[in-house]
Amino acid sequence: MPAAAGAAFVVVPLLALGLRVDWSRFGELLGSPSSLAALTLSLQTSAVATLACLVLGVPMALVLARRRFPGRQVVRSLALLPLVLPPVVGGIALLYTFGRRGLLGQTLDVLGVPVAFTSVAVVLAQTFVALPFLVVSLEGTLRSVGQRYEAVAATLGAPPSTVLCRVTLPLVLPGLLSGAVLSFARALGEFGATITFAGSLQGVTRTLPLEIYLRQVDDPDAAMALSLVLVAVAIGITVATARLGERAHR
Amino acid sequence: MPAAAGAAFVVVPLLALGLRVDWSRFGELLGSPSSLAALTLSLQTSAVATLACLVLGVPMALVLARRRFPGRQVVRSLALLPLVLPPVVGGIALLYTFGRRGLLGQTLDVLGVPVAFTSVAVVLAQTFVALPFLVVSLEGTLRSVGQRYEAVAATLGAPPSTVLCRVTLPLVLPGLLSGAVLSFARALGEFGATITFAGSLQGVTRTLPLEIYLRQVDDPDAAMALSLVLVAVAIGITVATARLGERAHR
Amino acid sequence: MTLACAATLAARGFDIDLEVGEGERVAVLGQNGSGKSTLLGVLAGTLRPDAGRASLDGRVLFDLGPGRRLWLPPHRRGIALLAQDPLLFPHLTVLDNVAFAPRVGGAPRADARARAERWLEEVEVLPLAGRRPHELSGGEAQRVALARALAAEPALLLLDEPMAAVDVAVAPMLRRVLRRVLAGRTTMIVTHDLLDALLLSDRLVVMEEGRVAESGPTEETLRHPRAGFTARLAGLNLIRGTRDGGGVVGRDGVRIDGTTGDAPALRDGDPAAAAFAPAEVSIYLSPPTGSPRNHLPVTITEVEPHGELVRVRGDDHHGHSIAADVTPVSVAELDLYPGRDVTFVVKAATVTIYPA
Amino acid sequence: MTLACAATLAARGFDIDLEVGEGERVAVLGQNGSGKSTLLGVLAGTLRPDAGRASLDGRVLFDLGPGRRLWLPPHRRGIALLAQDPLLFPHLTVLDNVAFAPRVGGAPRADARARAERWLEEVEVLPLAGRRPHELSGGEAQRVALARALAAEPALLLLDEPMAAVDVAVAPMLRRVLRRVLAGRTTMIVTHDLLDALLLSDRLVVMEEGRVAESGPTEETLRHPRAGFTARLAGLNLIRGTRDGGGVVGRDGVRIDGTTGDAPALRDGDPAAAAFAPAEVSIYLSPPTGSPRNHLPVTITEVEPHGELVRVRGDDHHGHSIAADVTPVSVAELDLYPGRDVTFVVKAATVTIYPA
Amino acid sequence: SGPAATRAAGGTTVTVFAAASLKATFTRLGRAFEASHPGTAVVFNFAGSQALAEQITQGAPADAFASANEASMATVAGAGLAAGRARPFATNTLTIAVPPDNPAAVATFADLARPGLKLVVCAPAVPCGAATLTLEEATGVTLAPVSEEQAVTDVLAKVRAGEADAGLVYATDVIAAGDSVRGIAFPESSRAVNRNVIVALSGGPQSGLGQEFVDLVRSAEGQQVLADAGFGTAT
Ligand SMILES: Nc1ncnc2c1ncn2[C@@H]1O[C@H](COP(=O)(O)OP(=O)(O)OP(=O)(O)O)[C@@H](O)[C@H]1O
Ligand SMILES: Nc1ncnc2c1ncn2[C@@H]1O[C@H](COP(=O)(O)OP(=O)(O)OP(=O)(O)O)[C@@H](O)[C@H]1O
Ligand SMILES: [Mg+2]
Ligand SMILES: [Mg+2]
Repeated sequence: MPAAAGAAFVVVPLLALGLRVDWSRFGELLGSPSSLAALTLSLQTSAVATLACLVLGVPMALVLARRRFPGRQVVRSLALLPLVLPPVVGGIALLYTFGRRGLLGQTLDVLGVPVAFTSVAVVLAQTFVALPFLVVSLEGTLRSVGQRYEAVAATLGAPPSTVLCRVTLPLVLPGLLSGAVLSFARALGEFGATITFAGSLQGVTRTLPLEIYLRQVDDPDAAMALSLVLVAVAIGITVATARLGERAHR
Repeated sequence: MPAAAGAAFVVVPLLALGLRVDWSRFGELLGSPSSLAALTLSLQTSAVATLACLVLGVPMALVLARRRFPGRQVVRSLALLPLVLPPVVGGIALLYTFGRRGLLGQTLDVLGVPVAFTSVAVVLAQTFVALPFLVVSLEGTLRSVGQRYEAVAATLGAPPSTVLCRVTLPLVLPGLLSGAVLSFARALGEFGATITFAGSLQGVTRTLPLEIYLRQVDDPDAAMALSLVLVAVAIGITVATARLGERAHR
Repeated sequence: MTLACAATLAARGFDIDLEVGEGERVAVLGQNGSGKSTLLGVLAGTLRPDAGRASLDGRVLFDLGPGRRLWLPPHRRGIALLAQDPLLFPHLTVLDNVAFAPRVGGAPRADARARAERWLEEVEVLPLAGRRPHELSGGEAQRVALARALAAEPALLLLDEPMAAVDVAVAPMLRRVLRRVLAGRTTMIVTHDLLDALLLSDRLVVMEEGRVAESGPTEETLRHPRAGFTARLAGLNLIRGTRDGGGVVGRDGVRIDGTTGDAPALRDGDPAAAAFAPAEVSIYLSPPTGSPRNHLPVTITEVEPHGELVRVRGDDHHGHSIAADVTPVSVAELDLYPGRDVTFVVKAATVTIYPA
Repeated sequence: MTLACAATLAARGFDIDLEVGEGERVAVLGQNGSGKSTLLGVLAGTLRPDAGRASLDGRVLFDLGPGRRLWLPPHRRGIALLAQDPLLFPHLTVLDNVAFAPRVGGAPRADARARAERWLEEVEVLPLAGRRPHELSGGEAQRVALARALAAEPALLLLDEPMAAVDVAVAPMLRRVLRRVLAGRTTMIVTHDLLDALLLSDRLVVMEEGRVAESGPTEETLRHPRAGFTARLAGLNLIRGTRDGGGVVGRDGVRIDGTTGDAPALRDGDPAAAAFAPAEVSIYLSPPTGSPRNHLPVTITEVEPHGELVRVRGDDHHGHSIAADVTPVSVAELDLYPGRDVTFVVKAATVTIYPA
Repeated sequence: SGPAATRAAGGTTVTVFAAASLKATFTRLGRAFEASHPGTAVVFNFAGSQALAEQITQGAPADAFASANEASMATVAGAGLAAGRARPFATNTLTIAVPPDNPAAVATFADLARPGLKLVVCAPAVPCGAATLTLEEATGVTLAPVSEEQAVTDVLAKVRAGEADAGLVYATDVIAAGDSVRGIAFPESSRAVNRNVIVALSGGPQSGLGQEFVDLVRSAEGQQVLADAGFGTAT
């Protein structure tokens, strides 16, 4: 019962949204160059951001789950911070870091790697907000899987790197996949940090959520329709990944 | 190394933020009635929203992790949707549902339960965006803990409800706690859905992120300082919960 | 009967049909992978067969098949299962693990704990009551798991190799405990140990490749095994009667001396049985004078090769057929042939006497 | 020596000091919770002692103490551990589980699989190669885990109760496999079974409450156990010599016939030993004529109570002291006292002959 | 001591939905309104004009609506929720915002078209972007912004951080932002004037008080407060 109530709580608003969409205009809306550009950009940057989350987040989760060191709790909650930070503030923080006058931005600029107002900035913003999702869900799985199999592998002669690739990661694959999906979803929906840090230029930094927001001002119907596209993409990807995960494990 | 890089990626922007804050004005900013009202409201609504997430989300996670039924993948990805939906769109969806002219709003209104533009609306918006966090992280833990202990408890005569309370939930306590923390953090940082669905009325619906947003227009320094308050609250709560979780499990 | 079960589970090549009487204790023997754990899982309700029907004390446990979908959930079956893996609840102390079933059964906290302490005492791990499961050794965990299953006081108790991880010094104690607590309680115990089967069961079920290869009263079956697996292990000589001094006196007057070993104490007149392996039996043409207490005059009925040895069967004129395994050289030297009268000699030290 | 280990672990009351020679096979015996698994864990590197030092083949495994913090990680030790719990990797097939160590060792995929298949064949579970671990029975999983540990071909192999879950019919086969593969390989095997200790080890370590209570050559120790735990189990009669026909001829000419039972095939002239329990020995005042093949004239040296029975020790004039357990009635009837000449009679069927 | 407390005491409450850019001025006017109407509290809902319009059409209990542009007001009026005609009460003109040190040495509107200059503007869909577009057409200067932001605050944030060399925002925003940015007024700005409009809402619980608040905003007192903040007078 409460499970159904929970599901309804999520589904009914989506339904309400669907009911308001002018489906006859749907194709036209989707086909518009600005929508297509936004969708493509969103998919690309989210994919890259997810990859970045994996590269940065898997080691973080491993360290948090497997090592005991003083201040581990503080490090963990720091890793969670982008979750609480209002995205706009997150964007400002990124601006202060990677922006032209930011902590690292000056160095980057000197190196000839301008970040702001490029797609790289979008990826950075998305990675910043999506990283905690990967870290948290993977760390939880690592903890509950435990270290007994890793110990067995070590006594069979496997050095840590081999244990990681052949035992730990395959064992936590479901958690890794669901973490990646969460990150991807969060990156796909990212709005506040992107607009603050990366700006909004069609084809370069204007992702689908930004496009939706803009449209809402002048064409609310279009915004609703595009939201549903976002929803559909997200459903498609999560279902596909879940299938993959189920197949990988038994 | 990559773990450190990941941590740096999160921590450096926060540091950059901290460097820009005018710490001398910090106390005064925090002490202002509007800031205090926003902070109080944020803590209260986030706490209630977390509770709501537990009530709705725990059964959902249990059903998703333990029952096999056709379309389970679709239901699961539906449960994830609030993650991808740009919060503003989520707010609109909620407005279409619980607003006075929404799907359920009319019924609720007749019943004398106005929802929109009350603190209840804030809680609803926060619950909507935070629910997936609880569901996803708890479902993952449930899966990796497996059902063997539940089977043992059943053969010892424990009916399903007892198994749930005495075996399943204690076993997944770490996952439950981290899911609750994630939800609370997400609720605390929630902005887009709240401003759209609940509006921004001081003391009633203007949570800390909304206050930060408004301050940014006329007093950006204050906005930054308030962001750091949010960050501090979030760190405090996650650390406290993590301690609790460690103590509960050995 | 109390328990009747017929079930098939194609994925494991499992197909059995079984009946167990009121208060009967059944030992399940069989090779690795023969389906012993599967049988227990099906009965406990942790494993769902493709089809079949089972009932316990008149209550239907499951009834599955075309058009029938009855399935009593595990907690309503009154069947406790001690699995091969102890699976102690990691979040509870040893004491609370054992108190789990009494608590669930409605006993007040203090009561449940007291009962748990009693059971821990029984399996001699009471000092570990305050530990967490991850702080136990393998054998300790197994004993706690046994106490937990016993504390459930189920209508049917299923034990999957309860002694496997237990050390030799503890085994006799556990056997004694089990014998006491299982008395008159419908039980099914999976074991690889003949002595356990002999001491703890009334009936033997031998499984082979998912099927019941042999089933019958334990002694009978161990004496005259038909299934290949049992034959390889058993062929025991068994004599039933009543306890008398250092031995057992059969109903027909035959007397066998032996030791009680692990078995619980017996008083004179108690029903008892004596078991000894054919390898323990020496053959003499005329009764020798020596330490062996048991001299049985028999007429040889059968001389057959049995592995490296030769199995000689003799009839003791009381209706007992007794087997002796001796070397081929002995058969030749003593010129043993069916019809010849000889004396079977058995040392009392090699005869196990147990309550019947 | 090859392995030297001294370690303490206060949380488990563990404190040992141990040396093992090149190619020596050590059996570790002891009660539940006596620290056997802890010892293996410390050697394998899965458990970190509070202090101590160990070295294998000259390499230091760990050296912990005030100012010393050397710790070789498990994968650099060349020590494989088969734990009490099989812990097969759930994401790999049976074949890939066994191929794990060869793969890690750098063998090409096909090669590693071929080797894995050989080991699966050895433990007779090759048909299960394609299965996932959750599709195995308890005993099957244990055998696969054994194959996996063997496939690692480690410098030191640690086996924690490798036969506990294995059925009686399979045990002899596994024992044979282990005997062959462990030959000349430094090994430590935890067991609750005396026969395993006898067949699979050169040296015995008996643990009691976290300490080494007794340690010495297996036969010697089983014959003259000092630690209480060993004494309760052992006191075996052992005669060493070479294989000859159906028996063993001692260096001094004494001859004992027996059966090889589980042990690997032996050819005449191979070094061998014969073992038999005191309970199997009958005492005659004069040599009887019967099936028993072994007649040993001895002079009684000792008559002492031993539980329900009486242990009578005799000297066979070749320097062997042989024990016989008989009932008190026999002692009285035959009037056994130290100094009396008698004949000890042992059936060949009850004597185990094994390679020495 | 906030409005919520007053409401809890049982007095009347008038609810005003106003564009976020009006937060400072309307908050002051609200206090003045409460002073002249004892027992009445003014509650504000500040958000983007379009979001507010959406909320009102979805039945939000508002008594007055102040929009930063005429388009959002049209949504509300179209739904038949306005009590009377919406009246302009303030105007906004664009100004150039640069970081305090003005690194690109921007001085005129034409400077904004310099190649290499990092300019951020509002997207055409939002009012300040529409005004920018109007200016471009009127002056014939073609701008090549590196970003078309969704809101004035976003433009300001980038200028303040030095990320952008210049941005086009409303004069009021530059004043509100204090020392963190410098405003450079330019004469062409008068070619694109944005009107803020206000109306009382017919569906609100205190529609009458809403009208009184509208009147206050349009009174001399209200106009003075707005002028102090840099708004132009509506005609
Ligand atoms: N999930 C599973 N768990 C256990 N056995 C399985 C499973 N799936 C398939 N099997 C197969 O079913 C058969 C019966 O297994 P079962 O566990 O009942 O054997 P068992 O008699 O208990 O053996 P053991 O003495 O090794 O414990 C075996 O061949 C096993 O490989
Ligand atoms: N984490 C732990 N794992 C195992 N034993 C522990 C642990 N913590 C404490 N102990 C205690 O350490 C002692 C030694 O345990 P160990 O597992 O070495 O015994 P063992 O000789 O292997 O016993 P068994 O025959 O039951 O396997 C026991 O008293 C046990 O209760
Ligand atoms: Mg089994
Ligand atoms: Mg152990």
